[in-house]
Formats: sequence, C-alpha cells, structure tokens
Amino acid sequence: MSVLMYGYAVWSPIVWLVALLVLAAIALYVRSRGQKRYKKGTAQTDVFLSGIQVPPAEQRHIPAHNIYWGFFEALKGFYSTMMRPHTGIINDYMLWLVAIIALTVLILVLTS
Amino acid sequence: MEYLTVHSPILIVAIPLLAAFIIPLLSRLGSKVRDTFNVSLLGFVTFLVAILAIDIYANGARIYTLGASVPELARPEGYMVPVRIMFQVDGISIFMGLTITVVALAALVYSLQFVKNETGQDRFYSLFMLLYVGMIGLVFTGDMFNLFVFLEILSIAGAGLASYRVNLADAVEGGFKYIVISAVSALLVLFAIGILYGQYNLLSIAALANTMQFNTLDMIALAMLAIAFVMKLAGVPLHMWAPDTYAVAPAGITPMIYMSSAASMYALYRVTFTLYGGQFDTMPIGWVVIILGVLSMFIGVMMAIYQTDIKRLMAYHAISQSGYMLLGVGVGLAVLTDPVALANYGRDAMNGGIFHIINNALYKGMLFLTAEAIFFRIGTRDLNKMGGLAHNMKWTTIFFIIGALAISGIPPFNGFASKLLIYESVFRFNPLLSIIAMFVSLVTLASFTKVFYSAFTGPEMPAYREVREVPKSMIIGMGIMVACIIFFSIFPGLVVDTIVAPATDALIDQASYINGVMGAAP
Amino acid sequence: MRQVFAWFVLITLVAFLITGALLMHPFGYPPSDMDDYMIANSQAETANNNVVAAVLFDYRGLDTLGEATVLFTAVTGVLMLFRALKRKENKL
Amino acid sequence: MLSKIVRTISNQLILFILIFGLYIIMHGHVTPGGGFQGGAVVASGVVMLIAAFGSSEIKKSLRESHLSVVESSGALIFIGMAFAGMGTIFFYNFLVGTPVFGGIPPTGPNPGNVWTGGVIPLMNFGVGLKVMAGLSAIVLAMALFSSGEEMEE
Amino acid sequence: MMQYIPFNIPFVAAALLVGVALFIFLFKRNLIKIVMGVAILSSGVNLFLIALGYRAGGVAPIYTATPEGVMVLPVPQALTLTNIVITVSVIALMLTMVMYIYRHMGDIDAKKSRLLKG
Repeated sequence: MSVLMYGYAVWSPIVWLVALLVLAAIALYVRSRGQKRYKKGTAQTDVFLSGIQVPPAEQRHIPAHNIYWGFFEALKGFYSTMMRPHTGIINDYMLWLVAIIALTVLILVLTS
Repeated sequence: MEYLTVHSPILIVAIPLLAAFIIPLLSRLGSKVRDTFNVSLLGFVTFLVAILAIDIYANGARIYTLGASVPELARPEGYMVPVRIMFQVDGISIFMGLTITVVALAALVYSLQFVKNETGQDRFYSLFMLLYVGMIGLVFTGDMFNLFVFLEILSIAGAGLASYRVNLADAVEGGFKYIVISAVSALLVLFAIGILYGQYNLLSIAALANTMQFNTLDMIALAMLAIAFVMKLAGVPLHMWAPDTYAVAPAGITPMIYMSSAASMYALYRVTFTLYGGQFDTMPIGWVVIILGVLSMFIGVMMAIYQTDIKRLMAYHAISQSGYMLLGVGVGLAVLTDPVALANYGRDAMNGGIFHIINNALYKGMLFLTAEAIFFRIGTRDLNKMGGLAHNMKWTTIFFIIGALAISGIPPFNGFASKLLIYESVFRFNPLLSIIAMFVSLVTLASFTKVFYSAFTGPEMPAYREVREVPKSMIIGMGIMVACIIFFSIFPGLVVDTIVAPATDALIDQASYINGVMGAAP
Repeated sequence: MRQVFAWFVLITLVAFLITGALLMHPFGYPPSDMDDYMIANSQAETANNNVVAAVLFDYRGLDTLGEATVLFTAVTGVLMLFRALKRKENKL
Repeated sequence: MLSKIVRTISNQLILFILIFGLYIIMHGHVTPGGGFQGGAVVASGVVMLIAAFGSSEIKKSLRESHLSVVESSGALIFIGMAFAGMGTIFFYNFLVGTPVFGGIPPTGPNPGNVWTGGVIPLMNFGVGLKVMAGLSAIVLAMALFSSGEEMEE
Repeated sequence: MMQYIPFNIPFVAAALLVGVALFIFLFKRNLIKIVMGVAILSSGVNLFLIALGYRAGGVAPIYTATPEGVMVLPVPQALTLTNIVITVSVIALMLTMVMYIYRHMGDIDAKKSRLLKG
C-alpha cells in the first residue's frame, strides 16, 4: 500500500523510516559514549575570535546576499548572461513568445 | 444522491459561479456571514468532487452534454457530429480537479484572516470563486472554444487578484504583465481554434481528434496552441512574467495563480495527447516539450538561488518544478507511438510527471503561504532584512522545513517519490536528462538552505522582538496542505495506483476519449 | 541586434500565417456539418427564429454564460481596484 | 460639465436611447440583436450622460454599489434560467410549449412572433441588465478615479 | 450570387492584422499602445472568425421575414460576439491598471515605469 514499485525500482517510506530510527539509535549510543567534560554556561561556550573583540549577537547574522558568495563569484559570466534577457520589459516577453512560436512552427512544418 | 452523482460535473462549475454572483449581495449581511458561506460552500463543492471522483474511478469517464435531453447524448440522434457543448471528465481531468480543489480550500481558509483588515473583501472573495470556476471549467470541458472562455475567466480573475494591493506600485505592474501575456496567449489560442474550425467545422475535442488530418494548417495550429499554453504555464524561456506576478500577488492567491498555470499545463497535455495523438508521429513536439522542460528546470533553479526576494525565489522554484512535469510527460509524449518503449519506461515517466503536479501543488503552495506569513508579520520580502524568525514563529518554521525538505526531494517526503519515478524512467530514455534533473534537485536544496538560514535561524533580531505567530486561520490553511503532504509521503503507492495511473491511462488512451463522443469506432 | 532579431521572427511568423491563410478553404465555400444542423433544427428545437440567438443561448449556452462571467469578472476587478483604500469610520 | 445645449439635448435623448436599447434586448430572439447589443446601447446612453454632466453630478444619482447590485441580479437571472432546467439538464430549454414564451414558430421564413423562444428572451433580459450595469459601472468608476473622487468601499 | 473572391483575401487580411498587432507588441514601449495592440489582435481574430462563416451569396441566419437563399454559418457569429465582449472586459481591466501605473510611477513607458526585474 505504501510501497511504490515499478520498473526496476522500489520505494517504501516505512522501511526508510525504520532504518532512519535504527541509525539514529546507534548514533545516540555512540554519542553517549563521549566524554562529559563539556559544560554549558562556562567559558567553554564563548566565541573565540583569535583574541579580537567579539561583536554582539545581532551583528553575527550573515545576510542573504553573502551566502554562496564564492559560487556566484565563480559563475559571474554565467549570471551576467542570464541577467541580460531578464529585463522586466513586457516587449521582451512578447519577443520571446513570438520567437518560440515561429521556431516551433518551423520545426513542426519541416518534420511533418 | 443519485441526482448529485449524475449532475455533479456541471454542479461543480455552476455552484461556485452562483456563489460568485451572490457574494456582492450577501456581503451586505456582514463579513462573518459571508466568510461562513464561502467556506461551507467550497466544502460542499469538495464533497461533490469526491463523489464525482469515486464514480469516475469506478465506472470510467463521464460525459455531460449541456442542453440535451439526457446527459450522455453527445450527438443528436442520427447525426454524425456533436452539436452542443459537453463536459468530458476522465482520469486526468478529475485528477486536476482534486488538486485544484484541495489547494483552493486551503488558500480560502488562509485568506480569511489575511484580508481581514483590507477593504473590498466581498469583491476579493467573488473573484476568488471566479478563479476557481475558471480552473475547474478549464479542466472539465470537452470543447475547444469553451476551453478558451474558461482560460479567459481564470486569466482576468487572476490578474485582478494579483494586483489586489493597489497601494503598492509593483503589485499593479505584476498584474498588468500577467493580463497582457494572458490576453495575447488566449487570443493566439482562439486563432488556432479558428483554423481548426475553418477546416473541419467542429469544436468538440473528441470530434476534432477523430477527423484530424495533420496537414500544414494543423501544424500551425498545434504550434500556436502548445506555445500559448507554455507561456501560460511559465516554461523557460517564456517564464519571465511568473516571478513578477507570483511575487506581488497576495497570499492565498499565489497558490491559486500557480494552480492556474498547472491547469494550462493540463490544457497542453490535452492538446498534445488527445487532440493531436493517434497516428501522428509525436516525436518532434515531444522533444520540444522535453527541451522546454530541461531549460525550465536548469535556468529556473539557477536564477532562483541568485534571488534575495523570498517570493521571487520561490516563484523561480515553481518554474523549475514545472520543468520536471514537462520532462516526465514529454518523455511519454516522445515515445507515444512506440508501444515497447511506452510500456518499458514511458508510462512510468508520465506517472512521475503527473504525480509531481499534485505534490508540487501541495508543497509549493504551502511554501508560498509561509513566505506570505513572514511578509504578513514583518512587512518585507527582502531576505537580507530577515533573521531569527524561528524564535517567534514556531509553526511557520516547522511548515517551512517540511515544505523545503519535500521540494528538494529528501526522503521520505512525497517530492522524493515523484522525482525518483522521473529519474529512473528518464534515465532509460536519455541518461543526460536524468543527471540534469538530479543536479537541479541538489541546487534546490542549496537555495532552500539559504532561505532557511537567512530567514529563520540566527539570533533574534532587535527589530523583530515582538513579532508574533500568524493568526489561527492562516495556520489552519497551511496545516491542511501539510496534512496532505504527510499522507502522500507515507502512502505514495496508494496515491499512484489510485489517482495517478488512471490519469496516465486517460492521457495515453485516445481512442476511448473519442469513442465516448463519436460512438464505438466502425 | 534586438531589432534585427525581432524583425526576423516577426516576418517568419507572418509568412507562415499568410501561407496558412492561402491554404484555407476557398473563401465563401466553408465546410458546414454542425452549422447545417443548427440552421435546419433551431426552429423546431429551440423555438425561435434567430439562429444566432439559438446558438448563443441554447446550443452553446455555456459559452454565453462564461462570456457574461468574464464581463462580471472584469467589472468586479475594476471596481475592486478602484476601491477606497481606507475604510470610512461610519461604516464600522 | 458641458454647455447647457449639450445637457438639454442629452437629457431629452436618453429616453429614446433607453427605449431603443430595451427594444433590442426584448426582440433579440426574432430580430438581429440581443442582450449584449442592447445593453451596450443603454450603457452608451449612460456614457453620454457622464460626458455631458460630469461624473460628480452623475454620482449623486447613480452609485457603483447600486450598479453592481443590478449587475449581480442580472447575472442571477441568467444563471437561474440555466438552473431552472436542472430538472432535465443544465441549460435545458424547459419553457418550450408552455404558455410563457412557449410558442413554436413554423419552420421556414415567417413574419416572426415575439411570444416564442422559451427561456431565450428571459436570458436576453438578464444579460441585458448585466451588460448595461456593468459597462456603466466601469465607465463611471474610471471617470470618478480620473477626476480624483473617493469611492465607497 | 456573389462571385468568387480570389486568393482568400479576407484570411490574408486577418493574418496581416495579427502581424500588425505583433509588431506593436515587439516595438512599441508605450503601455497604452500595448493595450491598442491587444485590441488590434482581437480585431484580427474576429475578422478571421467571421470570414470563416461566410457563405457565397448567403443571407443572415434569421428566419424573420428573410429572403429565400442559403444562410451563412451562425456559429462563427456567436464566437465573434463572445470574443468581442471578452476583449472589452480585458481592455477595461488593462486600462485600469495602466491608470494606476501612471499614478504610481508618473510614466507609462514600459522601460521607465518598471520596478520588477532580474
């Protein structure tokens, strides 16, 4: 009932959940074997920024445009070419529509 | 009960229409009466859709001829062609109907509190009902011109609702772009309908499919129909209106406009499979659909991860997910004339693509709702200004996590099931396409990690210290979708066997669709 | 650049449209199965002389209902967009 | 607000425009015309009044809320006629043969009889109400907006 | 009996009207002109539909005191009427939005009055 079976593949979420629970139990067991020296509220939990003054909590949040900075830096050329057609002008939308219709008519008429 | 079963196809369309006409009069009795009326009426329509679905899965497709003496009388006695408009409801139609109804119910419940303090609520709900009518009629009708009329209804209602917050300049701009592209694509659809009518003097889909000759004029008409519907469903490179419109539409309307795109996708499938199926070699149009789908997946997700406006990001993800559906069904379309390949992997690919429609409607709609919940509380869509919202908006955070995991195909959620179907079967058609699909899924996970980190985690921002959880009805509206998502995640096999496989068979089996109207083939 | 591309696709599409127009049935002699039935039987079935009205309100009544719905939708949308943005105090 | 001559002439002319529009609406099933055409004629009369007297003058006697009520009732007449056939089927012409608009014309060219058509004249009437109110409401709202008037919710 | 019109001239005229409308969409930035383009496109489609229904030497399909003769097809006339009303509705909503855009942005050029991009 909950098993999705076709072709060569089988997918059963129940089995997957059971396996997840087993793995979680093993992980918790391993974690419980760890050392107990870590204590909250002491100096162990402070942020150490190699001696520099640590900024307050509100300023430690990274804004969204800094996330994946390297990814966008590496793909700068790709994104400049991607941004060029995305002018918010309605005429360009219409140009794409007409172009794709003409192309499809060409393909269909030539292949039939 | 028998009466309801017989007349349910028209009642599902006509009762919300009647409600849309009554609401402007009814709202003089106060807002509470109107809201109760809306919710109870949509609940009754959901009940009717359930009745119709049970009947169809038991007894096969249904024909309802308007104005005839008996509903099944598609053609006048002793006459060869159908004359009257008919509703022809088969597996794919009722599948889309179920999807649209669930999303509409959740969106309506969500909207109750959302527009509480705005003016013009009665017209808002009237247009909401009209948008629902447009979508349901579009997926139920069996007549080309009637399809155009319902397309116009949903376009106009959606555009009016998209620019509901007229005090914001960008809202009006998004609505204007939406109605311009909708009007142009709908008029191109009408031009193609005129070409078909002039050749065969028919308007019923089944009769047209029966007498189609596949000459040059039919090819021009097919190109116009297909690309106009692709424009409506925002497939790359015709997608640029979608972020503008989805981003500015009020909450509860964004999932509805997304569902109208899904209804346009149904129209595309109906035209390519049923109207132009049969002995015509569908490989070229199938490859056109596949290429559009791959472009939508890749470019949509690459643009999405670049955005910093949360609703634009989710709109680009909607485009990217539509690519999966186009890819899955396009593979089935490309191998439609090859029975071996169709039985081997084409049917599984179509199952995946169609199963992805309802999955995506659920979790993408829910993600749109969570984004609007954030906008409702902190008044901005800019991800750079957000942070630490998980401290105060617990329910929204939980719902967002579930939706994000589901859309990026993490087991055991339903997104994984449909994507697995698509990967497996498309890999046997063309491995490269499958690899692109998996890469797109990875980037989807990455971009939703970005949203989750920058919006919900982190220390509590001083500006948002007194942000509270959204009101009850918005939580209920999101909760309905989450319940559906969890059910679909636990029982994918049940869903595929019950509602998805009949939809695929209805798309593939063109002869039964024709024989329903034209009588058994000689 | 954009101008050249736009002119190219426009001319291509219009050329296809004109080709289709020349390939249509000769003007004035259309195929007519459905319409002949309507012309012949509209008086007997719908009891009125105006065949166009019979088509509008009986044979294809749902189209007319949808058309009236479109007009209703547009009027509702226009009045909703032109609404007063803040509620009058006496109405509350 | 145009000159006095225009206001007087349009004041006299509106009656004839109304009568002509109603004629077109109610004879839609025997002569060319129908609900949409007649409603458009009446709405053009309203537009003439707005052009002659100015939107603020018209607003005193004609409000969009009333117009939208009229429009909703017209739409309700139309869809009610469609629902009334639900005994047999949606949009079934159930009035043929009954005393109300039930006459069946002879086949072939005939002088024409208003008392025929079944539900079609009633549907024409509903559509006519709806179109005249709807178009007038659109034009009135646009005129009020461009003249900077505040509109009720 | 009217003589035969060569080369399907009405259909070609409809195709040219559609081409004119597409030209407006591609090259004209003024939003009012874009709305006009929608109107012209709808006119082209209407001309196409109504030309489909013409029958050589036909009379209007109304039996009230009609002359003898073959009747033109009634269905394209119904479709054209539907399309006309739909176009009126669409254009009313479009003009409303253009009025709001002008009030917000002070400009109706598609390039200058745009906030959403990228």
